[in-house]
Amino acid sequence: MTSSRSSSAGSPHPYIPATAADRARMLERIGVADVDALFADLPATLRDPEIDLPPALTEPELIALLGARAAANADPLRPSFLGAGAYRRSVPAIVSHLTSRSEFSTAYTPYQPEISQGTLQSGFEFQSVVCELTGMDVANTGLYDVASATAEACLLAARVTKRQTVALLEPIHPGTVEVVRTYARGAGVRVDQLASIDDVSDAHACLVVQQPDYLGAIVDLEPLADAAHAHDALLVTVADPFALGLLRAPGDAGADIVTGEGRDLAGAPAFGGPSVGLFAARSRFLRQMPGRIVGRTRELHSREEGGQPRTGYVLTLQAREQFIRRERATSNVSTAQALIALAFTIAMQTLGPHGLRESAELCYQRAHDAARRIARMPGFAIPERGPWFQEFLVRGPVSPAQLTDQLATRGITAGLDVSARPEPEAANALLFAVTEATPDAHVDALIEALAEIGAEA
Amino acid sequence: MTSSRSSSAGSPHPYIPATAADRARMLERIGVADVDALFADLPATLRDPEIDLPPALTEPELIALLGARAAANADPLRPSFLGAGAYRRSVPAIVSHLTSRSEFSTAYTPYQPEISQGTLQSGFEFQSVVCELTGMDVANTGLYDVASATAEACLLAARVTKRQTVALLEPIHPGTVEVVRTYARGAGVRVDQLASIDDVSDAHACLVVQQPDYLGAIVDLEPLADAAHAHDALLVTVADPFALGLLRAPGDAGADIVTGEGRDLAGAPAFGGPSVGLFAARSRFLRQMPGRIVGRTRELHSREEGGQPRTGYVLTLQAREQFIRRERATSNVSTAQALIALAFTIAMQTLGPHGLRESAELCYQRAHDAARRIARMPGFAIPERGPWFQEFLVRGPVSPAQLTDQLATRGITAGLDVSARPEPEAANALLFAVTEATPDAHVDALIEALAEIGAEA
Amino acid sequence: MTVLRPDSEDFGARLSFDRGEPGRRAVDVPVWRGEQTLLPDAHLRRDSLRLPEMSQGELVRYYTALSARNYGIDSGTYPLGSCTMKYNPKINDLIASQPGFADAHPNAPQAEAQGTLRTLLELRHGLAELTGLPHVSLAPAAGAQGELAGVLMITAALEDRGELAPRRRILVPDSAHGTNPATAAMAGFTVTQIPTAEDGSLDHAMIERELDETVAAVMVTVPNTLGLWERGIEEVAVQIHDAGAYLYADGANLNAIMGRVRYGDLGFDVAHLNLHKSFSTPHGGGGPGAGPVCCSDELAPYLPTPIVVEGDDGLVRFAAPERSIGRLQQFHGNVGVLLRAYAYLRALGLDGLRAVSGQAVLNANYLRVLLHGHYDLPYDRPVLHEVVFSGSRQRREHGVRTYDIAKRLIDHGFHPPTVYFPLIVEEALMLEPTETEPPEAIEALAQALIAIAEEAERDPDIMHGAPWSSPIGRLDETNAARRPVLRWQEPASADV
Amino acid sequence: MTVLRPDSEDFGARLSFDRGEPGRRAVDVPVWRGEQTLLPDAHLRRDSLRLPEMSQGELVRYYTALSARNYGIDSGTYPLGSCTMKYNPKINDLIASQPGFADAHPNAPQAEAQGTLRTLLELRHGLAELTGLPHVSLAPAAGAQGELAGVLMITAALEDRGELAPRRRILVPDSAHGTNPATAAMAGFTVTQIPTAEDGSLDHAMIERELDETVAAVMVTVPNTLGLWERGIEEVAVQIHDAGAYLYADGANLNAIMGRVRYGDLGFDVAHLNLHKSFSTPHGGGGPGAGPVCCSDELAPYLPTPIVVEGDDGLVRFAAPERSIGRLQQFHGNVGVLLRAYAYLRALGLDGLRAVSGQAVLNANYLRVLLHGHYDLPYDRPVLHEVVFSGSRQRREHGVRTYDIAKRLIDHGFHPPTVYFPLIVEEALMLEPTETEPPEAIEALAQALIAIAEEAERDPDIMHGAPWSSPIGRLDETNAARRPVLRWQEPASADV
Ligand SMILES: Cc1ncc(COP(=O)(O)O)c(C=O)c1O
Ligand SMILES: Cc1ncc(COP(=O)(O)O)c(C=O)c1O
Repeated sequence: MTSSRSSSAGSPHPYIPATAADRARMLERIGVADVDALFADLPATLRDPEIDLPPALTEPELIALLGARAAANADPLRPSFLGAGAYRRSVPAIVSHLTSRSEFSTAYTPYQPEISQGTLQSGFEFQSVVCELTGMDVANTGLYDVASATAEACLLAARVTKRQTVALLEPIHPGTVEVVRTYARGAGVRVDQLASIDDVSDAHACLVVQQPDYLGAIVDLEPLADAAHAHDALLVTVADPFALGLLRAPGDAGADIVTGEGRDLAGAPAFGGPSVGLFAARSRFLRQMPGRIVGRTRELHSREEGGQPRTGYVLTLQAREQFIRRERATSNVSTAQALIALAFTIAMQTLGPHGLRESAELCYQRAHDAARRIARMPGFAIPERGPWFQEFLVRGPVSPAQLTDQLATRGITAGLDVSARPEPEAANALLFAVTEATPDAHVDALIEALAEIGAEA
Repeated sequence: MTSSRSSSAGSPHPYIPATAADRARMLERIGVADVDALFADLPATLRDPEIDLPPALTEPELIALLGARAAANADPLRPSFLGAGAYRRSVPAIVSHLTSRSEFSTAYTPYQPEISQGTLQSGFEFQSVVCELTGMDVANTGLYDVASATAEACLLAARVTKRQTVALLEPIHPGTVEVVRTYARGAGVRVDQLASIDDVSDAHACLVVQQPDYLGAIVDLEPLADAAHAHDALLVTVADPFALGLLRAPGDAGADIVTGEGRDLAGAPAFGGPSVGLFAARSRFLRQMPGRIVGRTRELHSREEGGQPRTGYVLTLQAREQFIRRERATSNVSTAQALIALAFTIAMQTLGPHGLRESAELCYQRAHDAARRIARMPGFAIPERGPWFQEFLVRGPVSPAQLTDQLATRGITAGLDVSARPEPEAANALLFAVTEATPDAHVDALIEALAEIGAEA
Repeated sequence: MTVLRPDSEDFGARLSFDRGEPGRRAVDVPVWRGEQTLLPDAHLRRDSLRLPEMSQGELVRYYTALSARNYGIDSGTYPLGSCTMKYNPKINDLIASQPGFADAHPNAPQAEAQGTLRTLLELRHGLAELTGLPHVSLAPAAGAQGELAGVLMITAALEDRGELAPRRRILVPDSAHGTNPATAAMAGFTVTQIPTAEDGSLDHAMIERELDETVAAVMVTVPNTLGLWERGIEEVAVQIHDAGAYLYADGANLNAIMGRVRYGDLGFDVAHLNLHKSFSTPHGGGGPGAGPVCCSDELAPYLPTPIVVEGDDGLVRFAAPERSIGRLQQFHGNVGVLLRAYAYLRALGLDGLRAVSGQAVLNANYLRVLLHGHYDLPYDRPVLHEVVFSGSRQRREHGVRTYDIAKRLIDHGFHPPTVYFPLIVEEALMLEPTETEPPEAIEALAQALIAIAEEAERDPDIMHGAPWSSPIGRLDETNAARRPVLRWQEPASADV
Repeated sequence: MTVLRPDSEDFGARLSFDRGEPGRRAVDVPVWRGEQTLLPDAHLRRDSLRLPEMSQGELVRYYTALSARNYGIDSGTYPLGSCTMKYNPKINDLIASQPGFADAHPNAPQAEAQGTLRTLLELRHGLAELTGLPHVSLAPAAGAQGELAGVLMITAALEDRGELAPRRRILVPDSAHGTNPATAAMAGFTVTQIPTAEDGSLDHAMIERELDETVAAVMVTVPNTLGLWERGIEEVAVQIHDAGAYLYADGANLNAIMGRVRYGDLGFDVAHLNLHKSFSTPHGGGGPGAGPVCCSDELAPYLPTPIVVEGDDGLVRFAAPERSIGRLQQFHGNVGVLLRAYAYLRALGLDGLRAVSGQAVLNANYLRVLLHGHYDLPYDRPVLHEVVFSGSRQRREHGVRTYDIAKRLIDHGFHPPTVYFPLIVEEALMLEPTETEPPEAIEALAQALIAIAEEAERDPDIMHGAPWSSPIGRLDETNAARRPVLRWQEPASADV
């Protein structure tokens, strides 16, 4: 029974300050009769077309509409065992408090370092954290997501090795594969999906391997690095940065480039995005890297007489970038995911070295305990694929589709159906994720539901 | 299956930085063996008693526990028609964004004005807004809540009139009555609850009247002011500041002191608190007012040579206050509700003069529309009490208790049961509130439910 | 960030009211399209309301800029003695702002508020355990209201004993916070001031002398406002009880003794706590706080309404004590603050709370030894949560007042300590670092204060003009009080 | 607030890594008490991780202080040309952070994500209406990724037409943003630069000359980066299509023309938008953004995956276009940003969006006339969303570069404009006020720039050393690139 107010003599909208009186004054100064006159260059016949948009909403109406929309999604408290690239994490409360400070959130890319030290210094912190986690020498301030970061890594590998084929070792996230294919297509690069490491060849610019792999297993990177290097190919590792709190650093195991996804620890899965793609490499690839890089420097002159110039941070090595190098740039990326990178940095630093390890350890233990409990249940099996971190395959007494449905009826979201995959262990299986943030009560509910389903089957 | 970590060699807790090594260094400098030694003055026999507290929780555990507690309250999206002192309001989104800035939220009372201009200047804004709304000359920066503010108003009236009885005109919020009684008891002040204005007498220091009254009716203040003044008593008006967007300013109608509650527009009902009590008065009572007052002033000297001293704000007229005047202070209040006052100020200023009026108008129209729809239903009646703002009495075909229960079964929270009150219109009635923030869908659901109940009765 | 214009814009001269333009709006309001109801003109506002008219972006900028002119705990060390300015965990704010808690209506049927009520019940139990006083009302909105509750409970008990008429006096130490005597007076008592002895504890002889049948109660702050343990208080308690009076604990300084000693065990009858201090809920620039009052069995029937109790049915509800002094607020107290305090209690546990008091005391003593010799220390003994120095040497020798020292500390990057309190210490500088300051910060603070002591010798002028680096210079407080300008006025008349 | 110490602490020299102490923690982690599973040592991290060890309060202070060293839109006017820095409504952030949206899992069954999916569908419809291009993929994470999508779609279409082999060139104006040529190159094309004519529009003769069967596409920014309407673009479109090539619109400057003219109607085949610009989602210091790509029927089969479609069953789902160029991200794009953009679209409606473009253009022209005569204006005609001045007079006559002017503007309280872009304007100063700046702010900005032009005459030195009032002085960018220090190192080796 309400509708938005129609515009009055004042401002046309709360987001637009100028009132009719303001506009009149400005138009007079400019010397035109009305605002429309300023659009005189536009082709007259095409101007002001009919456009069908729903009517404007006031703030309370907007809250009501989008509150109802949010409520039309699954209840966020519902037990869910989905993973496969996005994981429920315990994100420290201070993260959103700090990133929501408008000095961070409403700033542009830091083109003016003197008033952008917040973004720049925290970008440097991000690079440092990523280097530490991955065991790499250098990192950029982040790319769109793990998949596009991996695609950029493949293009980098192709540039430096001057080879036009890249190899992806299965099982790897299918989204990553698709994105690499998209980027590769433009660059004229071929993509091989390898089922076995034996298929790496001298044609390959790089071997891309996911850690843990798409079906959850922890990969022994060192032999893979050796295999790639034996063919003068680079090893690109797509690593879960959270798991790296526990797992061997890819750099330590011989990786040349490491990418990863920082979204989940930065905040929420957000239906997949915004994300932040980590990108770190050996220093010899520095000048081929995509994305923004922050460097440490000093003031040109101290403001105090006789004082020491102070330390500051700037975007650096910009000669790689599109706005200077244009068609010879290392990538076209401009706006990336700075705020998510900031959140990731603060989350990692809040956990700290011990907390991160303990948290990854808790994730590992909780997931293994859940798997063990399922494996003990009649009718259920956990196909073996070696050591794993937080995800495991589950085969039940009914088909994966049925198991999914029957869990859904009980208010539980099952793991992802991966039964169509080629790996024999995936046959007939769902991929369940349990993390440090999965409540015990959810695991208990799952076990109970599976018991019922098992009994009925 | 988890428990909090036990403290290690590092910090005892994330909130306490000093590590064991830090402590050792500090103890050495102080020259004592251990921390316990610093407590040597405490009576030995009473030290370190057994204390039974639940074990510490880590942040994720705390979130889980208190998330479950929040979920054990009523669903906040459930239709509810409760009012009677607390109302659902459309609070602009920028309010919480701004008040959560830690410079505001983590500051103390602004004893050092040079680094507290944020709190002080916004306190001055608050005083200005309260004066505008109430039509008063001066206001303080807020008291605990409307009831204690009204109690302070009564004490002030008693002091300045040197009379030891105050009169409260019914219907007035019973919570307000009780608080006035609590404060009056200490001050040796008698409290008369008047059913009629005719009972005001020369014994009364003040007449307290609520606008709109407890059962929702708009009060014509002018005759009440005249009646009070005829007996040399003050008129204290307890006004809903939101309704004052539409209603005549109490000051304009002759009130001497105005109190009010700012909580609902500042944020959320929060189960009744934190609140903020508004307190405004004629300027002749200034030096008798309780609470903090901010004044405008200038720098003692300009920092720039030849420059003008700049404008700043300070706590002023402190000679009224407990920390200077001690037992002769106008009140004992120290910490009040500054952050809620800030939120109230921003909310009022976001609405602005037109928005506030429109919002109050919407509240009025929406409530009256709902009442009309109910009145039209067979079996239901809206007892008449003259013009009203957002609350109305409903009598149904079943008892108030039954009506409440039957609505509850249908997922609707009824208005407050006021059937035990002495006013004849309240007999057998519930007090329903509908505001600008009550969704149309909730009103529709109510009408449908009442129709069902009516049909069954 | 706010970059100040080189011409040093007079930011404070332009309030929100002076900004924007008529016709601007920061939000739109839906328009009612249903049937219209007329409101009689007589009831309508007659003046046109003067409120700012700004676009949303302008308003956000204005308050963002205002915030940048404020110093909070997150801005740096805030050693404001008596105020226990500790880090405010952000998780507590998140918890209290969950819609299930925040949107709960105070008149909701209690069965629909069990999440909040159970939490309050457990907070009540926790505070009872910590104070050794088994009965608690969470109603008081702040310390001062807790005091009022406590004193009124004593009033009511005396009344029931038929002894209110003669017992018209309350004894209050001269070191007490101003709220103590103000509260006693508000409750209708006269105040007798008890001097502080040489060692910083109460003058016991004086108490003994004053204790007679005209005394209703003795209000004592433990630990006291000098940061010292009130020696022998447990013996004084016995005397007080023997004299038929009650012993009240101002528990605002609980931070020093949490988990180590309890008011109940010491013989106190009633105590209030300051949750916005000891329990880390943010102070908000002057509230909201919460000042629960805890008491003995004897005083329990008088507690303010409501108290939280668990029924046999397992439901938690509000109740009114039998002979309650009544309500202190229209509803149930500052529940949002209480939820934060509960989260704090649960985050710490007993070991954590003992670590809090241990570290708070260690930090205060560290500051004491670091500053020893640089400023006078009138009560030179180990302290608890805070330490009170005196700037009298600086005043005497260099004409530099404590006021100047405080202002100069701003230039060194710190919030100043509490000054001129307690009143019994000349040129008092009252420093409370709390447990959340790292040792480095305490050392930096001490260094700054030492540097200032040197500046006072060398360059008193820099002290008198301080602060130099704050958003605004030293303000004229005298003129503010003499010619009060207390609200915005149309520009013509706004000049001060 | 951050108060700087008088000794001007070198804040940047101490990263979080250099703060705190070993053993401090900002959160605790629950300990697993169930059955333990061993993880083989071979897989375990061998080095000990070097991350900061700080208490929670220290970490909060550090990042709060860092934020105070940043300038955002809420800090003041931010006339960064080409970037459309408008006020970011806070309601949009609140909406996107509701748990129902924020906690949605990207692999959730689509029936359980209808709230998000329907919102995306309606955003898709809105963008199609606004661009006149009926097909939309919301997948691109930013403008540059939108461009890549668009160019790859052209690639795919040409391939299907069997014309990819010959068509290896893309024509790009010399005024284009760097992402345009970079994108063309990433997609495997060579770039032919088209000069700008006297009037600031494309050199049409040159396009005509270049248009042959080796041309795949022409990428044009509309309005262009000079803030000017691309005159006759609708006729050029016909020529381009006649030549068998596609016309791509860089829609980053949509803000100037929202609701007034549409890319589809002008003859564009494909366009990307920058929602973090025109649709007010905050820029976050460099993202996240969103760069949806919109196209004609002809190119629709090639849109990147996923697109959002409504099924006959009324359910909204993700789909892959028939001959999609594939995915751009692992999941579905920057959904959180898209939700904010949708809230903006709905808050404005068509009238509101037309008011946006009207006011944005009015503001830019106002700035143009206010500054006219004070700085050179190479293309002196009415502008749309932004105006590009040149500091060449100042450079020539006073040796003051645009770089200096920008830095000096910081001292006057403003974020500097974009400088040295577009490349075709010498000493370019590109100013875009956007519609959310009040006229007073535009006037103040003009006054500051006029004052600076005078300073350039009078006192060039003050310009060369600027900024003087920022948290840090002018930085050595050359040395940063020459001897890159790109990560924290143990203190011994951290010196630069
Ligand atoms: C010792 C002492 N008692 C009482 C109070 C009063 O507490 P509140 O400010 O919460 O009313 C304070 C603080 O102001 C205090 O420090
Ligand atoms: C005209 C123009 N095109 C393209 C882009 C690239 O957009 P994004 O930064 O979102 O990748 C920008 C902004 O940087 C721009 O201004």
